[in-house]
Amino acid sequence: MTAPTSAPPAPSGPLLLDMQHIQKAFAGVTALDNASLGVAAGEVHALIGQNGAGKSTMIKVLTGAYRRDGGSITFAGQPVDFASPLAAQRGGIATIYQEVNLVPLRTVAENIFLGREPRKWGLIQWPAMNAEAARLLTELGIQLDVKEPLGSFSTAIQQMVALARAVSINARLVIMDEPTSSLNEREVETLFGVIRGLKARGVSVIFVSHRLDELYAVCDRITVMRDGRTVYAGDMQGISRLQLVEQMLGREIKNAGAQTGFVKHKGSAGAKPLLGVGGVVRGTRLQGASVEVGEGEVVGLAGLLGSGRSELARVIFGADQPDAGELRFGGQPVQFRSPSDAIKAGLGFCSEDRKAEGIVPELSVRENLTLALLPRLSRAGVVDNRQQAEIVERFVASLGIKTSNPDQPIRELSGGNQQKVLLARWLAMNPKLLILDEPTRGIDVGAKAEIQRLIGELAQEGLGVLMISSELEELIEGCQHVTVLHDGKTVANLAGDEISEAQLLHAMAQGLEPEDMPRPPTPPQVRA
Amino acid sequence: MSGEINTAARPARSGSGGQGLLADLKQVLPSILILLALLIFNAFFTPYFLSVQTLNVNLTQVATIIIVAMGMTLVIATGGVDLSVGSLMAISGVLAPLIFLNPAFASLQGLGIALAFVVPVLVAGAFGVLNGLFVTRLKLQPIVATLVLYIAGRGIAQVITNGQLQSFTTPAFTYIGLGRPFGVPFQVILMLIIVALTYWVVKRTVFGRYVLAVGGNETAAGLSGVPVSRVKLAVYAISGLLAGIAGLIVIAINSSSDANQVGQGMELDAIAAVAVGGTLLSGGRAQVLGTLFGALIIQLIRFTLLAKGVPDAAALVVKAAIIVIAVALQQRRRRE
Amino acid sequence: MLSTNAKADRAKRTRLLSTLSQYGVLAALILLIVFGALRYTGFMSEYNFSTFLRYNAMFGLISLGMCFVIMTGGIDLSVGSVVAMSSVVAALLSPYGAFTALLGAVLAGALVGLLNGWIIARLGIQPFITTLATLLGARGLALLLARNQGGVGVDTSNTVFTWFGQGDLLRLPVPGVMMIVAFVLGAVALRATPFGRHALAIGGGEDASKLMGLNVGRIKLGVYVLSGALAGLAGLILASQLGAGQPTEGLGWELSAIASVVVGGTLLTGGTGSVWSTLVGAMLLGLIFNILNFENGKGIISLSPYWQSVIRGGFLLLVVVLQSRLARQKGRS
Amino acid sequence: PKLAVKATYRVGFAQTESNNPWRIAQTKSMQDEAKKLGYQLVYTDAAGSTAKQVADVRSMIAQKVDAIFLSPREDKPLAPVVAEARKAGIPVILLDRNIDPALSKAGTDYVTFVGSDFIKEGQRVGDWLVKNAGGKTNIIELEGTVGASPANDRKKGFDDVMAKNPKFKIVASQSGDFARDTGRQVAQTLLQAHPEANVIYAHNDEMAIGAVSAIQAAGKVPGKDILVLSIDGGKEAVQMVVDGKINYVVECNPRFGPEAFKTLKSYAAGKKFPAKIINADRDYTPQSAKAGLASAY
Ligand SMILES: Nc1ncnc2c1ncn2[C@@H]1O[C@H](COP(=O)(O)OP(=O)(O)OP(=O)(O)O)[C@@H](O)[C@H]1O
Ligand SMILES: Nc1ncnc2c1ncn2[C@@H]1O[C@H](COP(=O)(O)OP(=O)(O)OP(=O)(O)O)[C@@H](O)[C@H]1O
Ligand SMILES: [Mg+2]
Ligand SMILES: [Mg+2]
Repeated sequence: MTAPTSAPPAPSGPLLLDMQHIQKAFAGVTALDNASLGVAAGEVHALIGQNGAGKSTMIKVLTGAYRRDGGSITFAGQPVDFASPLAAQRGGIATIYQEVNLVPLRTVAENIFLGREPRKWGLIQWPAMNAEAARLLTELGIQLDVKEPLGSFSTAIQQMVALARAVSINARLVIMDEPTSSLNEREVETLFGVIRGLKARGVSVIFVSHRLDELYAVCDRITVMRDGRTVYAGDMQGISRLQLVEQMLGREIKNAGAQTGFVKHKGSAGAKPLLGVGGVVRGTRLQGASVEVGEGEVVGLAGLLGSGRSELARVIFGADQPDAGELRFGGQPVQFRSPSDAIKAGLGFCSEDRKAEGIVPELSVRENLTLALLPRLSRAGVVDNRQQAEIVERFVASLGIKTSNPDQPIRELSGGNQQKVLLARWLAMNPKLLILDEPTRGIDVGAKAEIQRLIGELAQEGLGVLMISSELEELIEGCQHVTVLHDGKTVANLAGDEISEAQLLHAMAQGLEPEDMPRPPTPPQVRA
Repeated sequence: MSGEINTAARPARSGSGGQGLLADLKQVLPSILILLALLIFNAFFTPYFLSVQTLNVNLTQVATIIIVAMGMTLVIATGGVDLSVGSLMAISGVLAPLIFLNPAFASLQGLGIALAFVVPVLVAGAFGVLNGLFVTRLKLQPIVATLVLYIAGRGIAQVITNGQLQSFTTPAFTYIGLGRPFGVPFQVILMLIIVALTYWVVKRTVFGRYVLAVGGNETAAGLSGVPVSRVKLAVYAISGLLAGIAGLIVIAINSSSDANQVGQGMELDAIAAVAVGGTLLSGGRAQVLGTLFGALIIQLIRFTLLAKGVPDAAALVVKAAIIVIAVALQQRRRRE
Repeated sequence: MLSTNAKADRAKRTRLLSTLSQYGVLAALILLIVFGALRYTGFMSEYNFSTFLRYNAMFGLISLGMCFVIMTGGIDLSVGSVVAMSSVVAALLSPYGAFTALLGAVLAGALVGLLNGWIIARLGIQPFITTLATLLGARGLALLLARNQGGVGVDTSNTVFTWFGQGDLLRLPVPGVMMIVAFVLGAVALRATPFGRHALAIGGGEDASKLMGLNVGRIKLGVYVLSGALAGLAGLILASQLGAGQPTEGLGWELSAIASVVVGGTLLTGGTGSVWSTLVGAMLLGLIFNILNFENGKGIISLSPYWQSVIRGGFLLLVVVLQSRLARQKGRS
Repeated sequence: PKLAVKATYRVGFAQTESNNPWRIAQTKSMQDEAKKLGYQLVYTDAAGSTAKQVADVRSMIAQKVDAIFLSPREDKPLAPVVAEARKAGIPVILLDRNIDPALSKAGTDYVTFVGSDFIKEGQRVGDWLVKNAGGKTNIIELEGTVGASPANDRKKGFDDVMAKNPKFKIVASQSGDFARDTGRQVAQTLLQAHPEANVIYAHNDEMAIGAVSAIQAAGKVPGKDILVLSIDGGKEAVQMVVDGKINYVVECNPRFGPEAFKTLKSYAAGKKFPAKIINADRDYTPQSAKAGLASAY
């Protein structure tokens, strides 16, 4: 520990929000353990921490989305205990939750004003509402038909709509949980403009982000969380990037690139080609995406949210059918009609959305782990319990899955352990190629490193891995090659030393080829 | 390490084929307790309750509900529901007599009887497949998809006989309704076998696992190579087959087949049994034993109210209350 | 953003399809009417028109309530029994004044709705089971109130009361007028009141709605109360029209109502819903009976009631399949 | 309203429901008679819904049929439409169930009522039992569909007689829904709960037949250990009387065709009618059953 984990120094102004000794546990994991957060009036407060550190939970506890198990919350002088997000909103707290929490089927305008529609004699004033919505969005530099269903717009747009909603509630505190994850740099600038505007009006802002540059750009003070505890709080300028990262990770950074668990091996020069994807087109989401994976290689797939990575993964896995483009696997051209085809051929696919596309919540760890393997685990349609038990035992042991026993319903496990079970589901198949979509999203620090190490080891044993990730460290340290998508199109193929944060960011943002790429405005200091 | 299946690991823990029978019983504890409560109440307050005859009466009456409810449990486990079971019972019920009373088989009775057992059940099963196709191919929501045959199915049965009631006395056939091997009513034995089979399928077979996976998270199941459509098709088919069997039993007990009456309101009884048994209609779980107890509870309530001479109107209200209470208890327990 | 424009286009197509799917049902209805007009004498008579409305107004009303319930992703199986129950209440109250009866019937229905909503929102029991139970319970109450009589006579001297079901207003049958008014109000409520919008929002995403500060429980309560109240109104019409409370009436009406809503293009998964196409759906299904009666009248073929249910089932399938086709294209885009 | 004398008529028949043998027999008899006379029968089925029956009758009025045979599901609800028919100049003849005389008058609103007297039927069963009980006095009553008027009347008629004979005791009375299967199940349960019962009175044949199999299932002898009494007199039931499984059946003949159309014709001829034409219903005792079997419906 370089920086002190002591109590925070007195903030500039009087505290608007003061959360102390917050406790929160979910079925499997303790999400918050004696966490604290203090925000002064009119300041922009950074809240950072690795995935799973407890940031979102802290926020949801504050707004009453979760009941806290212990601790006290003081807001604007009074002790508060918001029973629901509605109460918090009435109390003067506007929130943009991390998973864009809007209703896709309703129009943009409705989503901005849901719950506080302008009315006359109890009737909604549509013209006024639409006009106001349009105005709010124009201020954010967005022109669109606010009468369209929100679901028909990109995630980026959706995030801006959420922002518009938050600022239009004139609150004393605006919370933004990772609002920039899917924004390009221009949109980020707009966002900063908004934040400064709020600050000027004396409104406080809590700003959650994984992009350090952004924090230094707008934040006054910062709180760092790790494993559900508050480990640092102080002035933004009072701490260097390096110290910040060390606080987040809870360990000193000896050499560059020790932030992930990857043990990077120089990709065997002439890796036998395993998967070849060329010019895949599907709807408007994929406009000519290509990627190559060789045996024993870890190939990264980078891009902003909505850039088409998952879409591409689904096409490769046969979950979606492409309109055009060719697919080669193990030399032969192939076209998987369904996931089971792909599975038979030796592919595995860990989807990005663990809840919606990965786990079967009601089923036990055992049943989830062997779901794909089942056909091989059975004679005449009857499950072979002995073999099943052995395999489950082996993977629970080798992946260090923390579960009371294999009969425990998977929904009771922590995110990280759920993810491990899903990995095991595919490893048990002994596949040739594994497609991992955001394999470490929402997983706490320890588990994350383990999984990353695991991926490296598997590759060394000859498994081909196609890894979609939004975390640059992961791509930089884990991959021999990185393919960058932009608006469904492959815009860059980086290898070896080309794989740097700067180049990635730019390829992702503008989709420029590495050659004619200008130096980034703020070169990343993390690895100085 | 990679996941080739070498069985070098430590010896498997004994009987780790999912929870054992006891664990499953614990899962549906509330319904068991309610059942016990009813039994005790009757034992004290209903004269002549404690007798083999009472047992026979109740089991024979509930047998068909349980048989149908087994299929319903599977359908609901996939997140669907089957409103057409009553109508399918009627269809199979009217077909059987048409077959074994058919002069064509006058000479070879045996064949006629045999076909009368097989064909109607298969036809009902085929209609079940039709339901499945509505759901998987036409992408209709289960309630609507099965509503179609709920309406049309009974109509078909009535059209076949033009609504006429068919009476018969064919011991070889009525055996499934009236036979008593070792003094136990045949349909009760059949019912127990079907329950055991369903339980086994859910616990031990790949298909059973697939049913739960599809109901628990269809997308995830599909991405793990589960043949989602075929699984759905299968459960509706099974539901149809079981309804067919139940239909035969009903007409056998009455030695007559009445397209207008066979299976009336069966869908509600079956669904209620499943719900009271602790299976959520949202799918992903299948409390086979719970359904068994659920049906017994509903039957015992009916028996008690009749025996105590409670007017039918009041009986309905009581039944409603108990369903809500039972389900509420089940869910409270589940939340903990 | 290129992709944004493309998505916007898709959104336009979506709206086109949704309007199309509404007009699809309307077209079917119009076709059926034209068919009847050309084929049967007396079909287009004012008398048949009002007959049709008097009977189907009741189905229209419960379908309207069902539409709101289904928008939130729920379902209400109890409406049939509630109609019966409140018809008895209305009959029993008719001696104490027409409006007492009206109030009583609607209130009785609303109370059952309240119970439904409470069990669903507070006890968290699924709508299907909850309303399946109240389907039994309300029927029981209806019979208890009626002391097991098949019909509870109304006070025939109370002419206002009989007017509710049998009278005319501007040459329109009163039940029909009630239905139209209810649907206009329903359309406004859905289009322009927070209640309607929030009901849709909940169906489109319950958790998101919660996080956005909607009081989900209260809104659910609201839709079930609405459904119950409308069923109560239908009960009043029933009692008034038949001059007797009908404890045994309304068997399976809930399924007709659900069918009407689905035929109207509303998905049982919630989040969408159109009041007007629900009305069209209800009228369409009702017209089938009317047409079948006239067809029998032609004396060319005499359809047994058995054939009629086969036909109705097939017809339902047909319409719903067409609807789901359109819906699915909507989903794809 | 007048009815012109014509060679052929287009007459409506508004049936209540078609889900039990009695109704089906009634419908068939009407259709057969119409065919015989060469009339066109416009036949609607209310599927057990009074509201629909009202709409059905109205649609007949809209179609301007010459006359309407109506078997009203209930005694009050149909009164308004009967009045409407009269306004439209269409004579109505009521079959098997009557309309509340307070609401509409025979001879003016409708021509007449042809049918049986449900209360009387119940009484006849009661009277027979009082005479032939042979010491069997503990009665289980299987009621028809809850709320249905035949059920209520047949109960009233029977119970009144029993009330006058204190030595008889109705130990249980529950609905069997006029259906064989339900009747059987209810009988089974009640026999179990009341072993002392030795008489079963069912409101129709279907439930009686169900009761017989229930008695057998309980290991007793129907007709001997337990008397079985019923109403309707369908072939199957009468056969059972012959076989001694059922002891007494009061006929309630669904063959309305001939009588109904005869009434129609003579009405056209200008004949006047009493308010009620009560069918001459027979009854079947162990003695008379064999003789009547052939002519039972
Ligand atoms: N609803 C839930 N049920 C069970 N566990 C949960 C739930 N929500 C969060 N957790 C767990 O609590 C811990 C903290 O989660 P949280 O979302 O607050 O982390 P975070 O800091 O927001 O991560 P990220 O940066 O990915 O948003 C994680 O281990 C997560 O798995
Ligand atoms: N128009 C849209 N409609 C619905 N969802 C959208 C849309 N645009 C983007 N999304 C969401 O963002 C994702 C964009 O596609 P895809 O996931 O393939 O890109 P991605 O780069 O993988 O983004 P992510 O980082 O979310 O995986 C979709 O999975 C979807 O969840
Ligand atoms: Mg978070
Ligand atoms: Mg993705």
